[in-house]
Amino acid sequence: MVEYISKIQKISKKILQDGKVDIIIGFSSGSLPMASRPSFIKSPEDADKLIFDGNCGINLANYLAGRKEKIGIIAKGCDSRNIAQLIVENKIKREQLFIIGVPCFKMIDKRKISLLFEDEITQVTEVGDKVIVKGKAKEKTFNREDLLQANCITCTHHNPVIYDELAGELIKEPDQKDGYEDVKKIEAMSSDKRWSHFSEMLSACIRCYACRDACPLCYCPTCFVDEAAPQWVGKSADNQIDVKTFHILRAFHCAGRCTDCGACERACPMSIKVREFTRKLNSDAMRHYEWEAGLTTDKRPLLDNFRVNDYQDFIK
Amino acid sequence: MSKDIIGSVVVVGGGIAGMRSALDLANSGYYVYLVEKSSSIGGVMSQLDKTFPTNDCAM
Amino acid sequence: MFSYTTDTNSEDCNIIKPINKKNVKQAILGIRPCDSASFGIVEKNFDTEEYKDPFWINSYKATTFIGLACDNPDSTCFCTTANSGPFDEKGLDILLITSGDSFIGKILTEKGEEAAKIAGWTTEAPANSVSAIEKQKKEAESKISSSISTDKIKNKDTLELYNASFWEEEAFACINCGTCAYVCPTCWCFDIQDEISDKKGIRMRNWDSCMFPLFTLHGSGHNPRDLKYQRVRQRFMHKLKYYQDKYKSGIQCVGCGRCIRLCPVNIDIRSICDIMNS
Amino acid sequence: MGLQKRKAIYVEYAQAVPLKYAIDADNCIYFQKGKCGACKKLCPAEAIDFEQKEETITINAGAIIFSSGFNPLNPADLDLYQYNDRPNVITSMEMERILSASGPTGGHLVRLSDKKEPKKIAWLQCVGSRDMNRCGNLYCSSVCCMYAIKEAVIAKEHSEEGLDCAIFYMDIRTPGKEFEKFYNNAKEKEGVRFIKSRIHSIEHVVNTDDLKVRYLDEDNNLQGEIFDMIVLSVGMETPKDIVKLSQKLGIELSKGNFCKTSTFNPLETSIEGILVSGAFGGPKDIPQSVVYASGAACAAGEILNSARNTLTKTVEPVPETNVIGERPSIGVFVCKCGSNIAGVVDVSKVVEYAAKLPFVDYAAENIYSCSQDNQDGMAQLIKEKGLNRVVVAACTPKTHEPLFQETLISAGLNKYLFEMANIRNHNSWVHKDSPELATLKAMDLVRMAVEKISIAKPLSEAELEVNQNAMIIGGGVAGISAALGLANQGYDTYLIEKSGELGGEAKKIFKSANNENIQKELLSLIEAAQNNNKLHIRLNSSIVNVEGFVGNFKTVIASDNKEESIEHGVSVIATGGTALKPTEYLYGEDKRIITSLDLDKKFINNDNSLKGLKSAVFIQCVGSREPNRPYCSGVCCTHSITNALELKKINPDMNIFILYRDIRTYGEKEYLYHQAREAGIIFIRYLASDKPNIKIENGKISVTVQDTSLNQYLEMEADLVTLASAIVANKDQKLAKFFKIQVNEDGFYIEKHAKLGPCEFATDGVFLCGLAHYPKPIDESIAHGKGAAAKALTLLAKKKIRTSGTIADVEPLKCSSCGVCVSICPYSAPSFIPDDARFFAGKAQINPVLCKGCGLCVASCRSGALRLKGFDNDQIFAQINAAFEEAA
Repeated sequence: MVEYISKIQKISKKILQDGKVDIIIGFSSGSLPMASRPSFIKSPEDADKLIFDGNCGINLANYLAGRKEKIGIIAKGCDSRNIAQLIVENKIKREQLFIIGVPCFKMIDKRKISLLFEDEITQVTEVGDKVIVKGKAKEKTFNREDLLQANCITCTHHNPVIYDELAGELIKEPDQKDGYEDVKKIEAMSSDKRWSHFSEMLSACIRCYACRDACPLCYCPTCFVDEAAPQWVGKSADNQIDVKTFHILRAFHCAGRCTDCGACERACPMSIKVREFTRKLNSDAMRHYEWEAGLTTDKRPLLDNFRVNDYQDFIK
Repeated sequence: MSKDIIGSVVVVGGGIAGMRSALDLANSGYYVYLVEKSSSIGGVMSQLDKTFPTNDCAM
Repeated sequence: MFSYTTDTNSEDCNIIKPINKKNVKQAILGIRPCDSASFGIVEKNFDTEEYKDPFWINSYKATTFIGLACDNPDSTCFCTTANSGPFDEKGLDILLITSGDSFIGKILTEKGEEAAKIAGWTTEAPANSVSAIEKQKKEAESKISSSISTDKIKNKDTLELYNASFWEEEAFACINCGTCAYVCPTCWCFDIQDEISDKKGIRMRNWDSCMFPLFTLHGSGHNPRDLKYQRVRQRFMHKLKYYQDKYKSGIQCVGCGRCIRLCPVNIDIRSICDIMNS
Repeated sequence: MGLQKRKAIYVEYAQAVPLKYAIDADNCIYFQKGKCGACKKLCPAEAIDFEQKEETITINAGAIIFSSGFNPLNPADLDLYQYNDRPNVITSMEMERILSASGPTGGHLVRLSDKKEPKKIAWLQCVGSRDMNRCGNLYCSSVCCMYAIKEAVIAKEHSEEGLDCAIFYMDIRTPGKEFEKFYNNAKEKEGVRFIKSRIHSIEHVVNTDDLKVRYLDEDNNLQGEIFDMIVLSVGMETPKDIVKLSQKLGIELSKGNFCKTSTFNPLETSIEGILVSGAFGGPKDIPQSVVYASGAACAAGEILNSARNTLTKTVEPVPETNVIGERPSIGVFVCKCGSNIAGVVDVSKVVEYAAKLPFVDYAAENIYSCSQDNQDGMAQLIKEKGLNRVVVAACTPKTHEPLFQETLISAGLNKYLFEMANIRNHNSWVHKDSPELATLKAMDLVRMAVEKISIAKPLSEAELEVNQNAMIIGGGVAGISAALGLANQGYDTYLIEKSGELGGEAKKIFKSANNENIQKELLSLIEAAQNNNKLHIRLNSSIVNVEGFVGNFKTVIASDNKEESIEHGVSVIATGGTALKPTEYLYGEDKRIITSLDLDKKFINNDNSLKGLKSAVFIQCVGSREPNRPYCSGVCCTHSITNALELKKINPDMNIFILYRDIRTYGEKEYLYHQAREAGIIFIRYLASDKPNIKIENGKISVTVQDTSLNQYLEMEADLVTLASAIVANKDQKLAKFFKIQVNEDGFYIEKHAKLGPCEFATDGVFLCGLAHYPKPIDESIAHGKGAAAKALTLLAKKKIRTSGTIADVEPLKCSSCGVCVSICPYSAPSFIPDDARFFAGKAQINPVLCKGCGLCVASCRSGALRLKGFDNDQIFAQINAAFEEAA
């Protein structure tokens, strides 16, 4: 990790100095423990502010859409996939980017730590596969493995898929296995059961749209929920039908594009597992069309093109 | 071609073929006389029920 | 707030009528002093000389606030430099203070007295309570490790602050999720929305936030705060500058620190305040 | 027609154009006895004029097209069928009327004797066709097999409890496009029974109205089966008066009394300037009639080109009223469609209801809204009442919307201020058993249409110039004919041929069914093409790229490593087909086993080896009517018989066997079949399940086949085996993509409409002819080429065309520039606004000319930035909301 940081700083400094990029988008230390902050660096001197640790789960691709300058960007596996997706979707040009690839060693879910540590956390240090958490009154050491973000556990693309330079050695990806056990569990429910499961899950939603705002795919100038004519959905959180409409429709808009970066769940102040929807669509994309989003910039997204032999049994 | 060519055509019969010829000619710049012995055009096709394979009403 | 029907067979078709809300007496138990302190701020928007919001006022009046003093403030709490403190009594009817296995209640208003009577809280506090509480309060206040200073902001030129160059950089990480406004006890902005289901319509008040692009969107399609940094700037300028200028009673913040803890991208009001104040 | 009595004052048929009454003088009391005249007294419009006399008008015209049609044969004289004596023996035309919703039974399938629903119906084929003995019509009427199958399938649909349909036939002749599929479907899926037989007699079953068909089955055993009803599949005949007229004019007729034409001039009569189309030129079905009709129009145009546009007038367009800002004022017209709608829906109730809907200022009912009278009336009403939007509740907009839109235009209204409610196909047809609910549904549909149209805005159409050049792709007979058709009418025409010479497949054929020398005729056709200075031939050329759209194509062709870019307004696809190279019957293993075209080559080269032949076997359906190539190649039966007769000419003693499944010498080609049998050629029918077997032993070829009529295997020795191999399309997916046209399962291009649009594609400005459409003989290919030229010409003649107003539109403020629309559009209509544009750079824009209004981009736009004009969200929502309101 430390090696990453010095390498990131070195590369960043150089490309800023060489004028290859105007800004670097990366992380700097936050004001709280486990709160690495997305930042941009404009001058080579400030490159030393860049850090990288297990709290850099935020998807930096989210900050790219529509930018005009030349950008250096730190990219984990999922970030890079979303960058590829944005290139395909015309939101940024490949020529604009210098991608500093970071093979990802999986990100920490700070909520998990908070649940396991009663005291207010004042310091968190990662040492190898251990995480040392300090509070005002006590200290505890956890296995890193137990604190991971849910999407990182099932991730099969830790290495960046596109990059210009790497900040570390590529790591061995886990064997491709059908990792959609969670989806299968929900699929196995009866439709009534499934409906009540989702209803319960979404009843906590306060309609803040943080999931949407954190998502690098959600770049529409006007989101359908904000549309006034026609007003597709009501605005209050009281109407559960509208709440469901928002979540399900948003998931559909992400079909064939979602990289399961986990930004949505990470941003949700109510800890709603919104990935349950996108994961289902990802698993369908995989199962029926052998498609994973953001692996290439050469192909149009899944739902943009039609092949005669495409799976279409759902058309009744 | 000689100058006394007349730019009009008589179409004998107002069935599907006659109507089609008449329309194509009229649309390409000829004056057409469509002559039909009965009191309306349409011919046999208008008496049919549906046509294969679209099941469109023949009328 | 209001309801109506679109049923053309009804005599009241399309006539908007206020919803008769019975404001049943209620109590909020365990509210933190910083939160209750915020009512004094929010009141400035809903209960003024020129305008009185009956919905807010009626609901507020029907509620008794029984607060719980803070003995263990978080490291992100900065209430003592922001209109409040861990034992602050503003806006409360009763303040409860932990004392071993029980609470000592300090009755602050008539409403509080009535509530205590209904609750059957009649046991007298031990004689030395006053000094003990004072000691406990000092102790709690000394645990507050964060602070902000806003003194210079007051006298700064509004336009200068508005046009300052730091906004874009500070706002960069923001994803406009609005979590800060949703958890803020002093954010009072709302939106009014009609919702119709079948033929029954209601006109209601929703939460809204200056973080959302829709907040200032004009009917014409023009948006004066179209860019992210403009919206972030609005939030902090409103809390720390415009409010001070308009009401001359400090900042629109009670130092609860929630926005700091819950912001997904670590935008920290304390550091923004520092920059603005410097 | 004999199903019902017609009054002395009548309308020809329910939707007649013009919808005017006529007096039948033969049945009118006044005309017959000089008394009565009641009608004259009663008519308020004083329209009755007994003094009207036949007038003779002399017309001077440059050309005449004879499309006098046919009469269905009257079976009254054919005693065998008992048509006169038994009410339940009817003709196929009468069956059409019984099945028709506007027919005398209102579409209910009943038999005439007792109005009961039949359980068993028999169709007897070849009544008055292929019958020298009884009526003298030896020819095949071509259409009867197909219509009988269609009637049987539809009758089954009409019947509530299962209906048994049996078709008694000699050969099933379904050589048209998609026909074989329909036949197989009727047989295998619909359960229509097909009985190969010869009819012996029809007997009345005593004490019932039923009838017994007695017939000889394939094994020549006499069988009998009882039916409730018998339909006689009557053939076509040229009307007697037309025969007389032709003789008077000197138009030469064929053996079957049809107009005589030749293979290379299929549209010309024996008199110069008189052309022929439709069934007068030989029995034809609808698409063939349409092809020949357009072809004849082209041929007439070629004669009269120098006088084009000398007698025509241009209609002055009615200025459009500006309705923007006006309060909606809607007129609702509810159509009875005869009894089609009114038989189920209470139309007057719907009108009464419609009149009360918001913004509806006028509501009325029509018997047939689409009749000319009602159209005129509607235009009048729009003007009088100041209506600015119109709803017609009638049939389907698919067929009738353009008609009503024309009416709006003639009344000065924007044609997009029109909406149709389909209360027939979507309502009265499907809910005929619950009329009350159907009436409510009609009200719902009308209310929805009213809500939708009340917020509709007028839409504008883009106008664009039509480039006056034409491009024909494919230099076979169809392509050359199309090219000449256009070049002869003064248009610069580019003929693109991939090989080194013109002529295509016809180069390989020896003789036509009429015994004409193909090569001689073909040569003069090619010479005519080469000598035409408007016709620009490009040989050895292929299409590299096509850009543009109707009226403005830009095609890059490569010839001899040289690229050339040609701009043209219309394109004709005449890419043809080729003969299948057989993979069975030991083809390629012995030079005595050849294809039909190989044999033609021997004839053309006057090959000596043919002289020594003692026996020849022809095997039909090689590669056609097979599971993987289910269509009939149409020409092979005739081709083999022609060649067999040629062999007989060389050696009359030669043993010739033709092994077939059904002989399909349709039309007057039947004479050839007859001639072949008289010449001693032996026809043996085999089944697809038991195909002939070929062996070569000791240098001798022997063919074994099971003869279905003898029910035993025959073995014959053959000095020559000719395989009638299938015609396969020159499937070209690249070309299909270039011109946005579709190919069907069999590899043939899909025309615009199977019946009415055989020369056009659904893509505007692209036309179709020849084998690329479907297998057909040379005369039909030439007519098709001319037909395509005529259709292309109507477009070129317009000089300017208008595009549709219902197209996609971008709201740039909402567009997120993701490019889904750009990549998804099959017509390349969306593109990005260039980066250097002043406004909305990078956002999507729609080219209104290319947009077909299909809505793909609208549906796929996540950002909701695209809308379909005329189908706006608010309009759709208004319709949906209206759907959930209840009719009061």
